[in-house]
Amino acid sequence: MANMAQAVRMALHFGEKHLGVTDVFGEDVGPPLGGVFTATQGLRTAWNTPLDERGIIGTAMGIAYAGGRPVCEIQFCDYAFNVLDMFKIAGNQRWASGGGYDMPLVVMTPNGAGIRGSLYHSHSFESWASRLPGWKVVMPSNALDAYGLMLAAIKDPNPVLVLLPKALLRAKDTRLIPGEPADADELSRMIDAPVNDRVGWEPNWPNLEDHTVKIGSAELVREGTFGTVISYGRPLPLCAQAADELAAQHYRTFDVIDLRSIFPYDWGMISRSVLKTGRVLIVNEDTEVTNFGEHLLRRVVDEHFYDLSVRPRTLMGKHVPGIGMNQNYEVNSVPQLGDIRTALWDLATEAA
Amino acid sequence: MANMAQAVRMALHFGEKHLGVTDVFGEDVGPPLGGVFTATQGLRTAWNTPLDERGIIGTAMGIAYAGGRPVCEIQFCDYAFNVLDMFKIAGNQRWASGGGYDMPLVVMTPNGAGIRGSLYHSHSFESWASRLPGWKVVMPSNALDAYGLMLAAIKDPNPVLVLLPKALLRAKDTRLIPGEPADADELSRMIDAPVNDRVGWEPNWPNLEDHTVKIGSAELVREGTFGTVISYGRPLPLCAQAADELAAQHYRTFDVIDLRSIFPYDWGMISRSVLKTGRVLIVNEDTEVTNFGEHLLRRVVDEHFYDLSVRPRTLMGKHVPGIGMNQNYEVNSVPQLGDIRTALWDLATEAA
Amino acid sequence: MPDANEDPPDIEDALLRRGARSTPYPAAPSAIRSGRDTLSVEVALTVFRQMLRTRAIEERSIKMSKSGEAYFWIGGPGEEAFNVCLGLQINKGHGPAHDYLHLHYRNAGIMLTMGMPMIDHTRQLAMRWTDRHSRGRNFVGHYSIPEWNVIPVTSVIEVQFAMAPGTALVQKRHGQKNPTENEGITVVVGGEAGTAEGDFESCLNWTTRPGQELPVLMLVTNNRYGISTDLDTVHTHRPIADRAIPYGMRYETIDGNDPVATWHGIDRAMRYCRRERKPFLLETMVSRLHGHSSSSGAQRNWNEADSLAAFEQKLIDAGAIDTNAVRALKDEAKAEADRAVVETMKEPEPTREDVYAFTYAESAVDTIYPKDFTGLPGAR
Amino acid sequence: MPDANEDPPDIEDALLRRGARSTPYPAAPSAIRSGRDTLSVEVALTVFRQMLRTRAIEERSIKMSKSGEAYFWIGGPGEEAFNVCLGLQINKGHGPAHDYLHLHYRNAGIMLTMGMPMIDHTRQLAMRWTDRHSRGRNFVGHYSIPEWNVIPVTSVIEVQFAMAPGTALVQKRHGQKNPTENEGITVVVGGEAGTAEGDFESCLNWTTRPGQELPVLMLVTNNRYGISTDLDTVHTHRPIADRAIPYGMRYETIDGNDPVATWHGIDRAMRYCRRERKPFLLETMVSRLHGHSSSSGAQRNWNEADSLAAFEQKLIDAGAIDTNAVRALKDEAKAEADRAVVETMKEPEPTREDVYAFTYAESAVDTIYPKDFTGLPGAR
Ligand SMILES: Cc1ncc(C[n+]2csc(CCOP(=O)(O)OP(=O)(O)O)c2C)c(N)n1
Ligand SMILES: Cc1ncc(C[n+]2csc(CCOP(=O)(O)OP(=O)(O)O)c2C)c(N)n1
Ligand SMILES: [Mg+2]
Ligand SMILES: [Mg+2]
Repeated sequence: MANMAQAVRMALHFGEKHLGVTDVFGEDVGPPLGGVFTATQGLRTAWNTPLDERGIIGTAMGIAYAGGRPVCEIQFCDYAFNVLDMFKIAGNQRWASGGGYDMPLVVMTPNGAGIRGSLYHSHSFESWASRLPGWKVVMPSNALDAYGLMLAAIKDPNPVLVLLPKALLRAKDTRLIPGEPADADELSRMIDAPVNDRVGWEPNWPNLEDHTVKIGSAELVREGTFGTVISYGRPLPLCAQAADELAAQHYRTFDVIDLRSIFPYDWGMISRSVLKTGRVLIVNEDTEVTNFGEHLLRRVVDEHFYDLSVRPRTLMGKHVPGIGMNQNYEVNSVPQLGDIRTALWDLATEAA
Repeated sequence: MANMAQAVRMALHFGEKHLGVTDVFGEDVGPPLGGVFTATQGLRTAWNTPLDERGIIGTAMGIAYAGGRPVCEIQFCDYAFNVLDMFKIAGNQRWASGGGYDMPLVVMTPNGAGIRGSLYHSHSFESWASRLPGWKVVMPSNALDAYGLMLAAIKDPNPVLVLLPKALLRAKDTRLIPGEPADADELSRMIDAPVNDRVGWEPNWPNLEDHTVKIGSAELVREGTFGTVISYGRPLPLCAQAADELAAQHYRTFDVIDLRSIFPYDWGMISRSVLKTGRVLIVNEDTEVTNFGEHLLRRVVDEHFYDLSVRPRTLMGKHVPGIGMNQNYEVNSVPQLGDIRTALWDLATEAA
Repeated sequence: MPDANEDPPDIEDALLRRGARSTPYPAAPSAIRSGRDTLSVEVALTVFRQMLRTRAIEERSIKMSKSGEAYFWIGGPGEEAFNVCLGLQINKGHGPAHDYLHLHYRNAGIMLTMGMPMIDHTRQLAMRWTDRHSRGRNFVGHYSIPEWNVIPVTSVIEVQFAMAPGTALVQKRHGQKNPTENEGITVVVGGEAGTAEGDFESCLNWTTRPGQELPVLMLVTNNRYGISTDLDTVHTHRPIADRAIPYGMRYETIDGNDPVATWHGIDRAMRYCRRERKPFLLETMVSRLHGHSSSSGAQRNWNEADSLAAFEQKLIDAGAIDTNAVRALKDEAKAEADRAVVETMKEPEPTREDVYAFTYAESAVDTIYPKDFTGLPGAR
Repeated sequence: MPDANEDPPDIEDALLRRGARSTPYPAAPSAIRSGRDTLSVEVALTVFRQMLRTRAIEERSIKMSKSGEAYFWIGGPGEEAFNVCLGLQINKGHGPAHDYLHLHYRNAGIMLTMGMPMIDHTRQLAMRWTDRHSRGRNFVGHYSIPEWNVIPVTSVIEVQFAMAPGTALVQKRHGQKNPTENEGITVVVGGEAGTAEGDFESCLNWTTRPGQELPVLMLVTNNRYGISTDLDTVHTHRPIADRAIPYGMRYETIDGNDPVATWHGIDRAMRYCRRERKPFLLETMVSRLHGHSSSSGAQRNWNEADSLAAFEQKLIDAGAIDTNAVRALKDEAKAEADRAVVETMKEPEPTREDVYAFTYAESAVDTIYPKDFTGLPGAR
């Protein structure tokens, strides 16, 4: 019943307690705030940094070099663009040094639109991130996966970027994280910092257990025969909903794949589903020119061109300079439920 | 007969003289060196900056805001990654300000592998650049186009990125730039700075004429019927050569399209050719995950899926953390002539 | 009420470039004093009135963000003295003969004081198509006014400091070629936390190249916080202004809650930039009366010093104004803000068709986008 | 010749941590002097011999880049005094109890002096698979030696300054928990032009957070050029070391062409970092004897002061060594370099199969790449 922000927080606590996490840091990550989305409240090793993304990634790399286990945050992925060079280096140093050093680094950052964030709190980062060889990149679409992917990210000795869909950070899961109290209010009393006076506040952590979602393993969240939908992050629940609606109303069922891992991705699951359905739709909210979804489409075309019954499709964000603040911009820039439903319908009903 | 570096230099001179260019600047761009590839030698408005890419792009934006006409250089595109945020802003400010300000900015930067540059003088930038809405991005494959695209970049009131294939900067064109003396040695005596003592040296510019290659216009450099090859920059001459070889040896001819403009691209020419041949190969040297070539493939699939006779293909650089210094790394990381020839052959001979 | 929005009254010689108009308040004492600095009552009352207007629009803005008329609020309650004193001393106009402004997101007071009508603030806050700064695209306070050299504000912290040398370079050259137009400077504003970004250093460095010094007034509004982070925990306890030292740049730290000190601090720094054509780093200590933004609740923080309340008391104590006049001014300012909001809410919002508009300027050398962006190349 | 490569002799107390061995040269005077600083003859001769070895490998490297044995050369001729004096004072070893080195691309002398065999330099230059730093992937001088805490050098200017606080943070904590292992510091080196990048400032800022100061020795080798760009044209004429002032950081500028001054400058700065667990900014003025790199020809520039020739003269003048002994040392160093090259050229190059190797560390939580990168996910 935790929301995604609480799930991340619990994963980081688990990481501090059991997996050797030494530092959780970034802008406003430490007390008193504990993160602009509360994802780092109450953590023992959380601290605040100067307003300097280059210093954050650089310091994280240094900590990792010296044997620490850093988890750092870029406050919004929109602010990662002045430090892409250091992302690149974190990704290439192992290769460049012939395996001399590992780089056990986790960077987490809120991703995508949906919080009326205007230009600079709406960027999607996965397409950029997928261009960083040496990194692993994951993006949960629910709280339980956020917990499980964060634990995998911490355990993996390579740099892992955890993209958190901004719009889902407050979305509660229907499932429980192992060790989480069943009552959401109880959980909140235990681990949410009070809104006002926090002096002396200490979290009361539940006795959490391991739950690791392996990197590279997608999840089949709906099963069907009329097409394959590949998505992740914010649009994933919309894809599932659209599939449910079409199933209920029109008896058209779909495989809906929650990719969870952007890189490496679960090619096996994609491939099996495409072989079964012969129809593919890839959905994400990133801008559509040189989009990671186009890479997936290329893989599908490379390996399954002759298995396809109809044209494979993508549904992605528009190639716009930004997501405008007024909602009329946003709803016409990034895929909405209706767009997904229409795309699914077209996919399922096109004559082969 | 000019090489590409000379062509760029002449274009910038033309820009200073006729198009209002006020500043040509960057690291080592001014005297005494005139650019690490000599592309800015002898220019009246060239000056050296501090070693600070953020200052370069920021200052260029400021100059443009205040009515100047800046052309700035990032010494190698490999060093543009700490300033991607400002690239983004240069691209989005017009949209963000509701058309309040134009941003007549030209950034030029050497791109790609092929000079044994190891990890940090071998990056390709076009896939990154294509993700910058608001920008136009061009990449010549020969000196004449370099001249013509640079003039277009200067004339365009929007931010334009001119990617110069590092490996082709010293390649001479067989054609003359309008106004260029026919004798290459004479040109060199006129506009190449002496290698040693440059004190008091002044270029003697030929009387150059306008020659503009419009943004968004590709060139069909070979015509044929067995397939369509879409490329640009460094691999383009290799594609043409491979096509020539297959035509001469096996009577298989190809449309070879030099895209020249990465964004916007000449969809009309691509579309017509694909309709004609039904077979497509897209070639570039950038890394293959979330590569601009995958976007082109997606467009082809979107609009011509049912016009294709065989699986459309891409030939791109490997998803590696870097291009290694030893040539055994490079030749096995980025497409070589032999790879292109094989891919063309397969494309042409696959049974429909 | 006089239409002071469009054209604020003239004050002393710094303002001579604007048309003259006399102040409506009779001045009992001849000057308002703070330490060794004084301000004529005329100027002091103008500053006060503009501070009141600024506070009024900010408070109304916060209300909008809570009422649902708007969504996100960020702004400058607590920085009124700084904003107003700066706005009154700007050399306003278009092109390099005038000042360029690269602003932070807490500078409504500068704009109002320069003459921007309140409705140009609320239109952005309410995300209307009539929003002249961004067509409903950007957060409030992200102004863009080409006619006044106001460069589009972007949310990305500190990048304005990397751009400032560019406008100043054009200004310096312009003045060298046109000696009668040699007064324009570049004004760049940012918070203290943002100085940790490299761009702040870029500005220090690029404006002090030997023989190429640039007329940039670097302003740091130090409210001692970046969102929740106390400056003292992430930065050595020295003044931010010390950052000028390694570059031999002039610098000063002033009390931005004292309008008299602020007026003169800005005046000294500006005068230096204008005349010497060199940079100056001015740090102003300011308050943050409503927290960082609506995201942190925007509740009034009563622990912070309020420059406006203090100045009101000072003016009353000095006999420069009485409480009735103050009340009238406040009511006027609030009414002005209310009118702006009412008007704003009637105005149209952007539509689906507007998504791509203004991406590209017209180009004679682009075959695909000769006018503006129209979707993917060749898209139907 | 003693196998000084692997284990240089001990010098004074700064070196006590290494095993003792006596110097082979009889010392006529008792000390070599420069201003108020002195160096024992024993140390001076060790410095001299390591400088000779460094010069020998650099000159041989340039030759390789011209002969076709290698391709690109970049290095540190002219910085020998700095490199050697630093290398001799490093607390060498693995983990936070020892020094971390974040180096520039001109630091062969540090590595040789610390005991790296010459062949580990030439293997990288000749792009061999045996290159322990990068498997023939990176430019020469881009060292990486985990056993000695040598962080992989990257060509991207100044990023090492953003990483340095991270290693120092771990060191500081380690020392607090293990008081007997409280001497490790982080040493970070870069050129003067690179200080224009924001990362230099990040290091100043992140190492001086109040109560969280970090033991980082920030070293700037000021050769007055960035490629072709004269520092005086792009930077105010103040010492780079002044950049420490706004942070209250200790700083000094020393003559890096004077080994005696350099030794003590480094000693003072290091001692401070080690004991106070705080940062120090040390600027050393050095020469660039062969231009920027092979791209600019790598010709000897005879206008630049040569610390090695000057030190040779000084030692001879002081009677610490004679010309025959100097010649013998030079021959030895050259022979050592030649042997390294001959050996290197016999060694294998990387192959097609090696392209992806070492991209990823083994992971128990990755279903696609449990061992290493193997091409696109699921690729056949
Ligand atoms: C590059 C970047 N990083 C992070 C943020 C998120 N952010 C917005 S405001 C802010 C704090 C700014 O503090 P300061 O510079 O002191 O300005 P103030 O808000 O106090 O006026 C942060 C971290 C951002 N907008 N840009
Ligand atoms: C970020 C970045 N920008 C540009 C370059 C290209 N470049 C390589 S060396 C160099 C000059 C460095 O000068 P300095 O820092 O003084 O070091 P030096 O070479 O003089 O030792 C430049 C501009 C680079 N490597 N990295
Ligand atoms: Mg602040
Ligand atoms: Mg230098």
